[in-house]
Amino acid sequence: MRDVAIVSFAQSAKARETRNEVEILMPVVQEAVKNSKLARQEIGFTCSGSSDYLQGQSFAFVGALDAVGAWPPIKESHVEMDGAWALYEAWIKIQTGDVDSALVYSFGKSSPGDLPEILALQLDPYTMTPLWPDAHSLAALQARAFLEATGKTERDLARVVARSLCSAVTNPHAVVSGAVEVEKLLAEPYVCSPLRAHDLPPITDGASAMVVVAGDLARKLCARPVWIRGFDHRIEPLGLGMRDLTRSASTEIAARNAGVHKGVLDFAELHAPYSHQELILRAALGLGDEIAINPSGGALASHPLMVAGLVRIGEAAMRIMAGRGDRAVAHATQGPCLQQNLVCVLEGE
Amino acid sequence: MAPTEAEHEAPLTAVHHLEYAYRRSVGPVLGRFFAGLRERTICGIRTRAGRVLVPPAEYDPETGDATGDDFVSVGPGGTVTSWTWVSKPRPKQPLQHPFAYALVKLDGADTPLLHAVDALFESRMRTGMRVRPRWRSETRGEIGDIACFEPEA
Amino acid sequence: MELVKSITTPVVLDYDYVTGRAQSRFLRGIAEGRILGQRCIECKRVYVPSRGACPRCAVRTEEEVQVSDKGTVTTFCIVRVPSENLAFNPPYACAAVLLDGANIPFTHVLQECALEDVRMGMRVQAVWVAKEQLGPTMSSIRYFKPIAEPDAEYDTFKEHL
Amino acid sequence: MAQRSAVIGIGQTKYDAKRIDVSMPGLVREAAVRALEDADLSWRDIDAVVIGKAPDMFEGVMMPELFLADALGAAGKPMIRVHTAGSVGGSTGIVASSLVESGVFERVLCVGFEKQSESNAMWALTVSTPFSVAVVAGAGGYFAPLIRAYIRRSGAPEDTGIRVALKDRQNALKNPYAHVKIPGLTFDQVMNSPMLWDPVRYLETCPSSDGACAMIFASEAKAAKSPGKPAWVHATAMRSEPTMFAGRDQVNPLAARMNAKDLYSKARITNPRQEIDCAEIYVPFSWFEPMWLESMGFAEEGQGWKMTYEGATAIDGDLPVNMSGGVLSSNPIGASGLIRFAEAAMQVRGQAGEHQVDGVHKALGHAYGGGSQYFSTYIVADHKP
Repeated sequence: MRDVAIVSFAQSAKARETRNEVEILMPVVQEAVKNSKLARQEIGFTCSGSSDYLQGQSFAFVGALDAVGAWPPIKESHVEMDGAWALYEAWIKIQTGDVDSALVYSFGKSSPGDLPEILALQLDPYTMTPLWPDAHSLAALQARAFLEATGKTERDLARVVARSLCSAVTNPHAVVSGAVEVEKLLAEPYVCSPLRAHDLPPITDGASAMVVVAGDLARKLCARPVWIRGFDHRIEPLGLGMRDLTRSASTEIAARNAGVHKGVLDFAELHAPYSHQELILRAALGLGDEIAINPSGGALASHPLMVAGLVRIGEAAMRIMAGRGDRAVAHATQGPCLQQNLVCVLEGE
Repeated sequence: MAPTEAEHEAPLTAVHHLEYAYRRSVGPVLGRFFAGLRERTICGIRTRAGRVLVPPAEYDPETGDATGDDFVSVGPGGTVTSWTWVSKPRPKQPLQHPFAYALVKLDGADTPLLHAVDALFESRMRTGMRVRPRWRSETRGEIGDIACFEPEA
Repeated sequence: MELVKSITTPVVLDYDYVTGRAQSRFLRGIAEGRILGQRCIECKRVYVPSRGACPRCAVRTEEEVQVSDKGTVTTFCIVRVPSENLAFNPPYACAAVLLDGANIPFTHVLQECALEDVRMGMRVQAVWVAKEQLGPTMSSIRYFKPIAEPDAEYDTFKEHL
Repeated sequence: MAQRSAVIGIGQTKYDAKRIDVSMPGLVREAAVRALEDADLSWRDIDAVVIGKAPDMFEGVMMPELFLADALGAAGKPMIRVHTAGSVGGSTGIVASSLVESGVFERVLCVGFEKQSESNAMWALTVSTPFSVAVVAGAGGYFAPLIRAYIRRSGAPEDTGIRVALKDRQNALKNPYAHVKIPGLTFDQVMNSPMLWDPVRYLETCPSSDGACAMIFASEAKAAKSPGKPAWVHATAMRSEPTMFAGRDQVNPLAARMNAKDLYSKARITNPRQEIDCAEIYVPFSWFEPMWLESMGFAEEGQGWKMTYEGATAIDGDLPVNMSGGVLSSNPIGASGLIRFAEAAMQVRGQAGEHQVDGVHKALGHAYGGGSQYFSTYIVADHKP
């Protein structure tokens, strides 16, 4: 395997953007490219992640090429997935030896439509979508099954929220943050029991971009490149009745293959859009209480759909690059109730 | 009246309306399931490994192997395995007063089905409760033929 | 039991569509009967409509330029097949029009001209809705029509095909 | 590359305007099961799955690979969904091959599909946004002016497009999977078919199809254990450029030319016309055959139409193109590019049946998409690179 490192990362996140996708994306890509110290034309491959249904327009990703420096023409690909999987495709491309570096980006505005309702279009179109279950309700079914199976309580969920929002105070890209008391959280009404508004991901518009580079070139460009030491992702059946919602079997496989426990972890950035999912993921990844979870505040503080997974990897990488940790696990998810999961193990030079 | 500077600079917005009535062919297995619903019966399918899937699928979700045609009659009664309370239903959702979405394991099935439960009050909902289907007055051969489930008396 | 062959599942969604800042300025120009473009700071080419970016140079475009509502047909097709959503009834001519002062053609419908007379290089001008009906929408330009000017030489627009 | 990659299994569905006999899972499984059978494998032998399709709005399912994952035996496996507009089928094949070339996986299944009959492609491609006026009539309305520009530039005779259409439609009669088959079609019938987007006639236009295509890529070690003859991947290439910018050449885009150069350099091909035995090229409107022959370096700029005219691209010509009948005969958009890749590999493996060309050692698969701005191509051969 070739050693591949993250050398730069940039992002934008706001509760509601008045800019269009190209206008949001362009400065983010420019910042990531500039900080990589590579000229745009030197970057070997470009890969992006987005979803047409966020805009309600076919080929929504095509316009993004206006923003990313695609002239002269570039080697480029796109996944209709969270940007974390675009990073995976880029990492694979570097492994083939075809290229030595890649620009990865993703973008998405969650605010234009009723996102929890739009996500009902991700379900089985014959037996589920016609019932229009919103994404929050499906997560709540999982939450209740999880709480009842494990004996965890709504208080445990509130603790996750309180810690996340407190950590988010120092994150300029958080759209929700602040010191909150568990008791106050528990006094809030349910949105879809057992979940309350703060247990749900905030609507966020955003974009992110990252540059990854192979081997010695990474060392040349960056004082402390952040190496991708393990990388895997797995999917489960979509049907909520076809899998055990109280654990994340796909995360368990990905964690094993990525070698999460081949070394000591300093912290984890987990893509848990709903509070209970953090607890499911911690169990699946085998993370003990000694490991700091989501120092960025995580997805409860900022959740640009199609972007948030790549942001977890970027946040973890920037923290390691800044010397605030040596080894971390970053995770991304997509699909209802943690259907598909990606695990990336990062180490500082 | 001339727009103010702020109005001048604010981006223009409008509603983008997307509408299409998709016509979906359902294949032989769901075709049988929906035909059953039209007659107010519910069927699952038995996989080679012996699990009864509801709704039935053309394949075993764990392995990808084809399931064949071992259809099994299930329900109509079932047990709630998880639920959530929707206090403010959206216009497209099955009921327009507060209701539960629930996973319902029908008698004879190994996998629960997602549907709505009309319990009127959240306090009536609990995991393990028994429910039965309430059929739509005119069935059409689709999932909505089950208007919702309701608590067994 | 007769199997069900198909089901109908309607998908109806509404989005708050937000134009980009550049597109908003362009549309507000249209509402005043003006066609605005933007000049790229690097390659100096003028984009119409304004799009906020020069994809060639990957830079933001800010300098606003008003261009003429007269231009040259660089290429075209005659649409003879009906389609949902279309604003015009076939047959009609759909043309790429390079407005005077712009460096990229702009697609619109050509009318007041027999379909067999439409040709590459012909000179055309926008026909606007009545002044009181002008608004920030592309429908403020009803269509383009031919004008009494000699056709442009092929060499003058061959790079815009 | 960390390891070589070879095509060891291919499966296609019957293509048709409306495959109302199958569900979406049934459609993708029809192709995938045939690919598994071709390679004598079961679902368990597959390490990872790649799904490609064009816009989600065609089927009205957001990221439909999520609900199709288990239908393709992907439970517990990695799954990737590719979308690069019309070139997506080609890109899907390239991603699948790269998963093998990376050394990470041994056997990768990829499936491209589209079930366009669930909606209406013209609708999905012409959804208008606020403040705009829809004047461009679908893909035909977009590409017809470019074709007119090509004709003006090259001075090609007006019946070039008719000749391409006649050839591809006659080839389709030899392909059991093809959607549009018109026995006894004549030159005059094509010429007299209605103009849809002048200069593009009805019979010079691709249909809207339902269908799926599947391919299995394997490492050298696994290919050695495969019962069939592998088609070895000699090179893959992808290039993209923005849709609209001042001075863009949309007729012979730089991305297309750079893609060809990259592909041939990786495959060590110096004279493509001589070294490549046949090609499956993405031709949704007949005139794109001469246009892409030029950008792919088979002919000088402005001379591509001569190859068509002289019969070089006929099934018995010196560079047969679209022996399967091509996109003009079957067009499930998300699969169309992968079908080109699959048909090229079938020629190399000698499994193309009635439309097999004799003595194929090296073949090209080509796909393009968007506003002639996305290109994905590959070269396969009957010998290792």
